[in-house]
Amino acid sequence: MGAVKLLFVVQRPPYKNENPRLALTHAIASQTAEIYMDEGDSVVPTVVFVGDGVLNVIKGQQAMKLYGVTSTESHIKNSLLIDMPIWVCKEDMTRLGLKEDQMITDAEELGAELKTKFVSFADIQKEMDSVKHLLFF
Amino acid sequence: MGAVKLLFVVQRPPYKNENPRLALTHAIASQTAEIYMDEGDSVVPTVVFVGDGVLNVIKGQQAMKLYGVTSTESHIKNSLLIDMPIWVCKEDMTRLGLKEDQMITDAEELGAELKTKFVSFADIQKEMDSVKHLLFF
Amino acid sequence: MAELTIGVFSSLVGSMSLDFSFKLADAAIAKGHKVNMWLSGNAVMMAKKGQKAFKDYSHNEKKMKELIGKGMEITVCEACAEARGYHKEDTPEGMKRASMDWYLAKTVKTDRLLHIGGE
Amino acid sequence: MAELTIGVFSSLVGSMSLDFSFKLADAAIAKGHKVNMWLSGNAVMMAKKGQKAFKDYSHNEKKMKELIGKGMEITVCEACAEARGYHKEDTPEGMKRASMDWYLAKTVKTDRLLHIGGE
Amino acid sequence: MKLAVFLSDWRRTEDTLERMKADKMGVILVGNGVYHAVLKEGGKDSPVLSKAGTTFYALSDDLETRGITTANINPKVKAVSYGDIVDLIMNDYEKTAWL
Amino acid sequence: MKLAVFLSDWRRTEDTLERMKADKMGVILVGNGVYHAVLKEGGKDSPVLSKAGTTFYALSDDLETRGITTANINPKVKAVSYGDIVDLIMNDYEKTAWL
Repeated sequence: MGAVKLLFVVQRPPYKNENPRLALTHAIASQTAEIYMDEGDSVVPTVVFVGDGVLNVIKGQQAMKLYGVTSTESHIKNSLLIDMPIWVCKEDMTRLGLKEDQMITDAEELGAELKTKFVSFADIQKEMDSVKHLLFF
Repeated sequence: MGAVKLLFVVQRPPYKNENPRLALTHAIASQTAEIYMDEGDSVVPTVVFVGDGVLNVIKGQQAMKLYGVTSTESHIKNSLLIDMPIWVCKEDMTRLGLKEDQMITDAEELGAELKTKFVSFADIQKEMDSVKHLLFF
Repeated sequence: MAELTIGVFSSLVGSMSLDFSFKLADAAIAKGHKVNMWLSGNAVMMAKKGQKAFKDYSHNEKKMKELIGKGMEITVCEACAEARGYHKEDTPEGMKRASMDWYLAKTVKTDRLLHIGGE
Repeated sequence: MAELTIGVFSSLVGSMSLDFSFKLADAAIAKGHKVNMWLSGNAVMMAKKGQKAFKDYSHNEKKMKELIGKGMEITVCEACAEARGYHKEDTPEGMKRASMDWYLAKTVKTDRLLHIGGE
Repeated sequence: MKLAVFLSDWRRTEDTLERMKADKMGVILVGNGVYHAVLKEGGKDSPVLSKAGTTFYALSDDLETRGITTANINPKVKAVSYGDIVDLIMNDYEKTAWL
Repeated sequence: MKLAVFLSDWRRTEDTLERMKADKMGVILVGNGVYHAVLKEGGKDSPVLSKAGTTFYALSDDLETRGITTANINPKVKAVSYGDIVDLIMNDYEKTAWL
C-alpha cells in the first residue's frame, strides 16, 4: 500500500474529555506502527485543530502543576519534535479572539525544528480530500 | 429533620448518557432510604423534565426490544406506580413541537394512580425555591 | 463545622470532574468541614483498585485514600459497579459499596449538597 | 468481500456508541465483510470480564464473544486499560491488548475506517 | 470525495458539518442524532437538514428506541437499518466522519 | 433562595441558567466553563456573563490549566481558589446547581 495518509481532526476543547489528547497520542503512535505492517507500508498523520479544538493549542497550560496530568501542550510539543504536522484553523482563532502569540507556535526548547502551521479551513478541506481516512475527535 | 424535599431536574435527552436514567433510579431509591435515617426522617423527591430533558418522556420507547436495555419510559412508569411525582415542562414541549398525546401521561396498565403533570417553568421555579436540595442531571 | 455531601456521576478519565471533587473535598476538610462523597454512573470507575499512575491520566486513588484517612466517607453505587465488572474484592480500602438509598439518606442531614450529575 | 475497521472511544454505559459498534460489526460480518475493532479511551471498559448483565445497563460481553467467534479481531489500548486498573488477567477471552500502533497499522489495509472519536 | 457523515448528538457542539464539502455527501443520523429527523424546534426543520446536496438517513433502531415511528420522520430523511448502513459505508461512500 | 450555579462546559447544551431565578445568585465557572471568563467569540463577552444580578467566579486552577492567566479574565469575573469555593458553598449560598 505504500504510505497511507491519515487526518486527525480535533473539534473540541481539552480537559473535558480525554479524546482530544488521544488524537495526539494515537497520531504519535504512527512512529512505531511499522512492526505491524508489511515492508514499505507506513502511515503519515497530520493533526489539525478546528472549531473549539483550537483551544487545545493555547500555550502556558499548567495541567501538570495543578492536576498532575500531562498537559495537551506537552503532547503538541512532542508531536512537533517528531516532525508530525500540527495545523490550526485560522478562522476559528479569529472567531474566538485568539492571536498567534497566545498559541503554541513551536517546541524550540525541546529542539524541534517543525513549527505549528496556521492554516485556513480551505487548506484543511484540501487535506480531507487527499487523505485515505479521517479521524474526528 | 422530618421530611426533606429534593428536586431532581433532568435537562438532557435519554440514551446518550446514563445520567437521565440515574435521576429516576436515585429518586426511586428514596423509598428504601429509611434504613439509613433516624426515626421520623424521610426524603420526598420530585422528578422534573426541562429543556431537552422532555425528550425522555416521549412514549413508545423500544429500547428493550432493540438494545436489551430497560427504557427510560419504563423507569418513568415505575416512578408513577410508587406515587413519585413526574413533572414535564410545558414550554419546552411546545418549543420542540411535542403534544401531550405523544408523551407518557400515566402508567394505568401497571395500576398506577398518579399521572404525569405538565407544568409551566414558573411552577418548577417555585419547587426549586421550596426544596432543600437540587440535583441536576 | 458543617457537613458537605458531594455526588459525582462523571467518568474517571477525561472530564476531570472527579479530580475537581477530590480537590474540593480536600479544601473543605482543611477548613474543618465533614465531607461525604457518593460515586455513581461512570464515576464508579474509582471503585477498581490497582490503577496505574500514568502521567497522561487522572489518577485519584492516592488522594482518595488520604481523604479517607482524614475522615471523608466515600461510597460507590453497588449496582453501577457490578454492571461494569467491579466486584467487592476490587474495591479500594476504605471505600464502601451501597445502593442509591445511602446517598438519598445523606441528603437529609447534610448542610450542603453538590450534585455533579453531568460529565 | 471488504474490510471494515471500527475505532471506538465512548464509554460502556450511557452513550450507546459501543452498542452501535457491535450491532454494526454484526451486520457487516453477516454481509461477509471482515471486521476489526479498536477500543480506546473509556471504551476500554469492555476489557473487564465478569460484568453483570443487569437490564438497566448496556451489556455487550455476550455479543462481543459471538463476533469474535465469527472472526472479528478486537484489540484494546493497553495503557488506557492499565490506567483504569484493568490488567491482563481481567481481559475477556479472545480480546487482545496492544498499544495504539496496532490501530494505526490497521488503517493501512482496511477498505473503510469508522472512527468514533467522541462519546 | 464521497463522504458519509455520522451525527449522534441533538445539541451539537461542533460546526464542522456546515463547513465540510464533498462531491457526494450523506448524513447518517444515529443515537440522539435521530432527533434531527423528527423534531421541529420553534416550528422549523433542524438546520442540519438544510445542508445542500446531501442525502439524509436515520437509523430506524435508534428512532424506535426513542419512541419515534419511522412513518413520522421528515420526508427528507430515509430510515435505514444496520445492514443498510454497512452498504452505505462499504459501497456508496469512501470515507466516514463521525462528528 | 441563595443559589450557587456551577458551569463546567464551554458549549452548553442546556438553557436552564437563563431561566432560573434566585434572590441571590452566583455563577462559578469551573472546568471548561472557565472559557466564559475570557473568550470573546465574535468580539463579544460570553452571553453567560449577561445574566443580571449575578456574581461571577472562575476557578483559578482551571484557568491556569488551560493556559489562561487570571490577570487576563473579564473584569466581571473574580478568580477564586478551591478554598474560596468551599466558603461560597458553605457560607454565601444555600443551594447548589451543577448544570
